[in-house]
Amino acid sequence: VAVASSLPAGHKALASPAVRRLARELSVDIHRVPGTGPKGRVFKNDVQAFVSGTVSGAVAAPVVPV
Amino acid sequence: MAKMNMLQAINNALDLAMAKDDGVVCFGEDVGHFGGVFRATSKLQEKYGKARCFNTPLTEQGIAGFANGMAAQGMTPVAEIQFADYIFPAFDQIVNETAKFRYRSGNEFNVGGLVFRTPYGGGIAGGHYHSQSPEAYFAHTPGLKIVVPRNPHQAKGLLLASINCPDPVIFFEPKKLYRASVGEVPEEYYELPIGQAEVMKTGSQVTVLAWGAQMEIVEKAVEMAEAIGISCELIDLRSILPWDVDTVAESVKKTGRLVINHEAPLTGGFAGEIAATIQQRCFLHLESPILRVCGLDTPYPLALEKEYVADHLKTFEAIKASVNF
Amino acid sequence: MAKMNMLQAINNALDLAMAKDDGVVCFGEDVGHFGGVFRATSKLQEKYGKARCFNTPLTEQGIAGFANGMAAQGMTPVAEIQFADYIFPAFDQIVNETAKFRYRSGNEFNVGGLVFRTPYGGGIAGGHYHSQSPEAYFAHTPGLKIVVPRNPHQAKGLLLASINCPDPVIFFEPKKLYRASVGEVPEEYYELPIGQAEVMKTGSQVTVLAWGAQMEIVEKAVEMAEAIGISCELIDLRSILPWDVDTVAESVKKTGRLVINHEAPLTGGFAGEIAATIQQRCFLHLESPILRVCGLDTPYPLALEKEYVADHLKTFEAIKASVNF
Amino acid sequence: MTNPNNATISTVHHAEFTSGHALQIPTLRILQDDGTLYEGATAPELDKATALKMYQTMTFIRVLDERMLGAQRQGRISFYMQCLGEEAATVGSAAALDDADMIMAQYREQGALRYRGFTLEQFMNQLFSNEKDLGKGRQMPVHYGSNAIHYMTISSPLGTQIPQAAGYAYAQKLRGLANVTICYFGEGAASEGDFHAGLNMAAVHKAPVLFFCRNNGYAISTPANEQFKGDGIACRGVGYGMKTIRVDGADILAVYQATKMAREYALANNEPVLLESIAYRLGAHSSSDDPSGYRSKEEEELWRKNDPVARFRLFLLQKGWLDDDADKAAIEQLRQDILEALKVAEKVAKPGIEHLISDVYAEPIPELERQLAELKEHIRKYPDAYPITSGRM
Amino acid sequence: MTNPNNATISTVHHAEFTSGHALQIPTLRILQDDGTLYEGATAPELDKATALKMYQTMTFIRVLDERMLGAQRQGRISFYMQCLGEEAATVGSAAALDDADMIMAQYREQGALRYRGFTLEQFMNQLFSNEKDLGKGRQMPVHYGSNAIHYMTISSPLGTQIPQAAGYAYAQKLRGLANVTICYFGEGAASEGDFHAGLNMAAVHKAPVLFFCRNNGYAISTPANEQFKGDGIACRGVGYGMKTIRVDGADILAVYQATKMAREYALANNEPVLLESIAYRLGAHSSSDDPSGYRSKEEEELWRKNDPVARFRLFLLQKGWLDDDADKAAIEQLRQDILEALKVAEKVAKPGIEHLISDVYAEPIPELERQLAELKEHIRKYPDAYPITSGRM
Ligand SMILES: Cc1ncc(C[n+]2csc(CCOP(=O)(O)OP(=O)(O)O)c2C)c(N)n1
Ligand SMILES: Cc1ncc(C[n+]2csc(CCOP(=O)(O)OP(=O)(O)O)c2C)c(N)n1
Ligand SMILES: [Mg+2]
Ligand SMILES: [Mg+2]
Ligand SMILES: [Mg+2]
Repeated sequence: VAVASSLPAGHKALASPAVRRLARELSVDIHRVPGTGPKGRVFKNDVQAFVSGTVSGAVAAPVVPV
Repeated sequence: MAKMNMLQAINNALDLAMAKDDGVVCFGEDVGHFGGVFRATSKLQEKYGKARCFNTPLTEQGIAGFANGMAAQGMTPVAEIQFADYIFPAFDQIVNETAKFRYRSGNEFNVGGLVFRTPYGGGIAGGHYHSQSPEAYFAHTPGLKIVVPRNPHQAKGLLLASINCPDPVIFFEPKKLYRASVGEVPEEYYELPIGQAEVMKTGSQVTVLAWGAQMEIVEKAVEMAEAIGISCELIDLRSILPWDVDTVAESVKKTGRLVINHEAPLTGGFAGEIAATIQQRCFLHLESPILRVCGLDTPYPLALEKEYVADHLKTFEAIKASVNF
Repeated sequence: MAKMNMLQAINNALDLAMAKDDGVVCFGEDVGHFGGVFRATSKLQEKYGKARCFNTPLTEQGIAGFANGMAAQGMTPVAEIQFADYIFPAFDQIVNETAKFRYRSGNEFNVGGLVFRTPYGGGIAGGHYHSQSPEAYFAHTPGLKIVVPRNPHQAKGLLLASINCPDPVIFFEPKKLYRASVGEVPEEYYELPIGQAEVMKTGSQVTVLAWGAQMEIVEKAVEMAEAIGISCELIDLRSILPWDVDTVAESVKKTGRLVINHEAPLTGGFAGEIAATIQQRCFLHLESPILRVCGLDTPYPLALEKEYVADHLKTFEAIKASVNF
Repeated sequence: MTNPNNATISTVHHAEFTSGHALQIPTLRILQDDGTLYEGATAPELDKATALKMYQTMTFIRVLDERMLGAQRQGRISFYMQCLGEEAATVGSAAALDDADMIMAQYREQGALRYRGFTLEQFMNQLFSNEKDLGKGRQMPVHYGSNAIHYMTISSPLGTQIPQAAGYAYAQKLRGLANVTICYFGEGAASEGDFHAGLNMAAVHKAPVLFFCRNNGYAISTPANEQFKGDGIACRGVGYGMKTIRVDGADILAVYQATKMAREYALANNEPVLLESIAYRLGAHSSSDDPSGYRSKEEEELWRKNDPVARFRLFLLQKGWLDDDADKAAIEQLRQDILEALKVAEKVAKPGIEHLISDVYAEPIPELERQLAELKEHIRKYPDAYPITSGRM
Repeated sequence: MTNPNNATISTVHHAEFTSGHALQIPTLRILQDDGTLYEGATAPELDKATALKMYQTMTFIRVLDERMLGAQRQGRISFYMQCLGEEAATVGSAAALDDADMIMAQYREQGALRYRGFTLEQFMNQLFSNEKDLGKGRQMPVHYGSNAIHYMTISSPLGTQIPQAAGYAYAQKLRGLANVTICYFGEGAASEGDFHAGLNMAAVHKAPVLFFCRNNGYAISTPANEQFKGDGIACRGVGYGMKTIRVDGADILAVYQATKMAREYALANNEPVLLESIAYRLGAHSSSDDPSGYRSKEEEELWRKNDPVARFRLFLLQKGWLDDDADKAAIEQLRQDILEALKVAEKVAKPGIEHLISDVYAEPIPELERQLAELKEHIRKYPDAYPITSGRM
């Protein structure tokens, strides 16, 4: 499995609100998650993959609570 | 219990209400001796006299104004507008007067007893002047309550609750179902709650919401969806104003998806209000966009009714699209 | 260019339209010699004669019916309804007749030339019978066009376009701005497009959408937001029907957020339609729920107007909530 | 009337009501049941050709009504409305007009429509809402209309055409046309607020309209005495300062005469005139109605004798303008023609799917284009469910 | 009227119009400008106490109007409407009623309201829309109402109370009450469709309503002769089969007499009666209006002489029921009282924030509770921006 790298800051994710919620719950910045769907849409799997470290740099970006 | 069609259930409700309370008076065009063009007030004049069940002159604004006056005096007028398509001449009396009566007077006066009954909706080859579903025109009006029953049992219980309600109610009757919908109806007096939706079937993947005559149609669509393995939660909204945000929101929080169906044209229809509220209330739960399956943005057609309407197939497609988004 | 307030701009537009085309006729309650209670038709009777600018009897349904008839004959009636609060007696003539005239006749007849001008909205201590914003009541009606200008320049260009439009138009004039809004207005004839929103300011974080008199208010809120570092895109919808979905959707795809403001009560207001459409069109782009800042679900109050209205502070809070969601 | 109140200034010092029936308006009658004139009555000037056209229009409508009600009973059309008993009212009035006068009707005025030249095919196409219908199949049967012959398309909401007629006629006046507008409505529709608005505005703005009220005794089941308490509708004319005349609506000569006089007056003075036709709705309200629920067979029988067609027929026969046998043959032929036309029209295709969204606006708005495209895609998925359109896309 | 058409059955054979002014209704006048009666006139029975109450009500309103228009000019209230010139019409009619008869007014009937006993404080609280206002400060000034004294809260949309009055009176009849409803409206409002609906329904359903039209020559700027072409409003009564009477609205004796007679008739027969008061709106339409844009000072001056209060005053003086000096002193006192009451009322707090959502429904619906909670939270964030409510939450 090829490991994608996390996306640069400033990129905007395409994701359903429910996926955004999962990202929030996992303290992931959804905009950094590479999406595997059409036009780069981020699915729940993508977020989970991102968290489980299959994506390089994933853990580097913990979301600071505001 | 007795088998009744929707007209019989409505007639029975009116009969019980008139028997129970002298203040209940039924009137409208052809409502008297003839019992209304659909016969919803059949035999009521015979039973309760001409003073309490009568024909009016042909003036919807007059009917509504007269009803406002009677209700202000403390009586309980149940006024019929022959077709919902003809409620618009009464629009000022309803929207500017009925709805604001209590508020504007600081509760010195009110028209709480008032009910407007009116047959609405299509499917009867009636074209755009005998098919409209104007609930959304009224739903923008604080002070009104709006109720739409889906079958005889609901019709009786909701109509009795409307008559007994301390606020004015517009009661839209799906005329397509007047004779077509038959079911068991308790013979005694009972009320069903205004402002509460009913979850008719639980499910996990998508919430499907409608009201009135469309319930039959969405039920069919839900059956089709279940047959291909989509688990649907089916809700009958029953009251348009106030509408039961909590029940719908709870369902959508669970399913993450919502398909709304109504007969009226899409733009400005009440599905818009529901979608707007639910996307806010359930935002982070939404797995797919809220979809609306509605009439086209045209007057209700005559020749191509089948194509125009928000039918079970369009709803089925929307359910699939929602789940497969 | 000349400095004009909104009334002058409207008067100027009517003057140009009447000069250009004999078929343009202005009428309504007190519209003739007196020039209307707000003086929008000032001097037109003097200039074009009593036959083309006149008082009508006090009957909005009559005014609308008369206008329908004139327009069906091919003329271009510009009928004034003295206050939008009093448009409801004309509801049937507008919603059942004006809107369906062309469709129902298969284009044998039409009332395309017709314009209803009417002052709407609050902020003038008018209470619930001199403050309503009834655009949503009409927006559910295929066949109508609905336009709301935000300032004198817009008012003139949009009114001339409405008069020249082959479809009937309801032109809502923000009466609060009649004299308060002053600006440079070209003296010559010009039109602004119906059905096109205007992006008044670009921004990246949140789209803020309103129309008519609320534009001033949301501009203020946007200024406050920008001052704390929130980049806002500001859109004036200008036409409610048809509304410019593409411009709004494009903006929201960029910003990911939308705040809609209108004067009318929340439930059933036109913001619902916009939110419903945009959540569908821009679903995967939405960073936060679409928020609506609207009037409360009550008749427009007199005593506590400040508290009731969708003001800049409520809008500012919504912008923050949208961005910080 | 020179005071600002625009009212009479004569004075009394003793309080007394003006009675609610202070004004009683007589009915103009010229032609008797037996086809002869009333004593003292004179027939209006009427050449043979016009008289025959009037008669033939009445018989056309009589036969059409009979046939199409039958077609409705057979389930071939969804709905129908007869004008049985009121043929003279609508034909006699239409005959008194100029062909370019605008007709704004309620729905029971097929007599006027036919007089103007609406063809049998046009009737049929409307009744079958097929693609040849001028109205593009959009309205229920009997909602006719034709721009070419100045017959405004019918709108079901009652009374709405009344203020519209005032506006239309006002526009005719402004345009300098030598034409009036005639506006038909029932005594039931005359209860609508639009009636009040329309008559008052026409009077105030001096619009040449003929307000033609067909008082036929019933509004669906509601008898006229539960509709109003005044003396018919005519007595309202004085409330609008409007010249008024009441006619026997089963007497085509009286109707013709009164309408002709009203038209001349309206045009010469730019003023509306109120006409009330007194007749009886002999048939049911519509094919959906059964009058036995609200009126007696006896009453109907009584009025059936008052047949406007038979009366005029006798007149023409006595005048020697009509041949009995030829007339009977013509009516038989008409029956055939109608049957033929019906068979043709019911086979004509329904309007194409593009007409679901056309004419909502002068040009479809983008949202409608989007909806149509979506619909077509959907139909392609389920062609069997939409047989009328799926084959033709 | 025994035919199904519910119309006169007399016959003519020669076509002739009934004139639009076939019916001319005279005006009842009893009291002359100089306080004496017209020759041949008799004053209605009126005891001294009642007569003085009527007079004092008129002067109260006269002074209140003058003061409150002044207060509006000073910016202390936002809006005002006088009834200058029509005091006799509203007071004289109210005096002829039973205290439990329902009054449904347009907005210029403060005379009737005061006659019923609306207190100075109640007037002031409404005008200042403070928390003591019976209407909870929800409507513009002059939109009075009180359940206790049977005065329906005013609604700005014109004409709406007319069919409501029919319904209200019908309910009174059904309840077996010995009361009528009086419904006031202007000659302008009488153009609304609701007028037609209301009068017709009252006639058909036999509701004991007194339809009291205040024909005062103007609807804002629109003169009566651009409002209708008939003979005032009274001539419409015959259109509804309704007893009708026209009175000099500046003559309180005539108004009293006619209303008393109408009330008796209405109650005894369960029938509506139409009354038309002929007077002149001496003041501007409202504080927002300036009549110099549409009528001449000369016309106004002419009518100013026709002062209903002065006329009745002379009558009372001549009768010896009124003392000139005492009256002048009382009026001076009234001025003081009004000023005092005004000062008190303007300091009374505005209604509490909970009244933003109360009375929309009998009980607030959940969405309203939610909106109020949200609003309160918002106000707590910005207390300075909402000074009226933030301090009291
Ligand atoms: C505004 C409106 N209300 C109600 C109806 C339903 N309706 C259709 S015809 C009719 C009776 C009309 O009676 P009338 O005007 O006397 O005409 P007639 O049928 O006798 O020719 C009614 C109530 C309607 N079409 N429009
Ligand atoms: C339905 C409606 N249309 C318009 C108005 C605005 N308006 C308020 S008062 C008025 C004139 C009323 O004239 P009239 O009925 O003669 O009463 P008057 O003021 O002379 O007492 C108008 C047009 C309104 N309040 N309601
Ligand atoms: Mg009839
Ligand atoms: Mg009112
Ligand atoms: Mg007036």
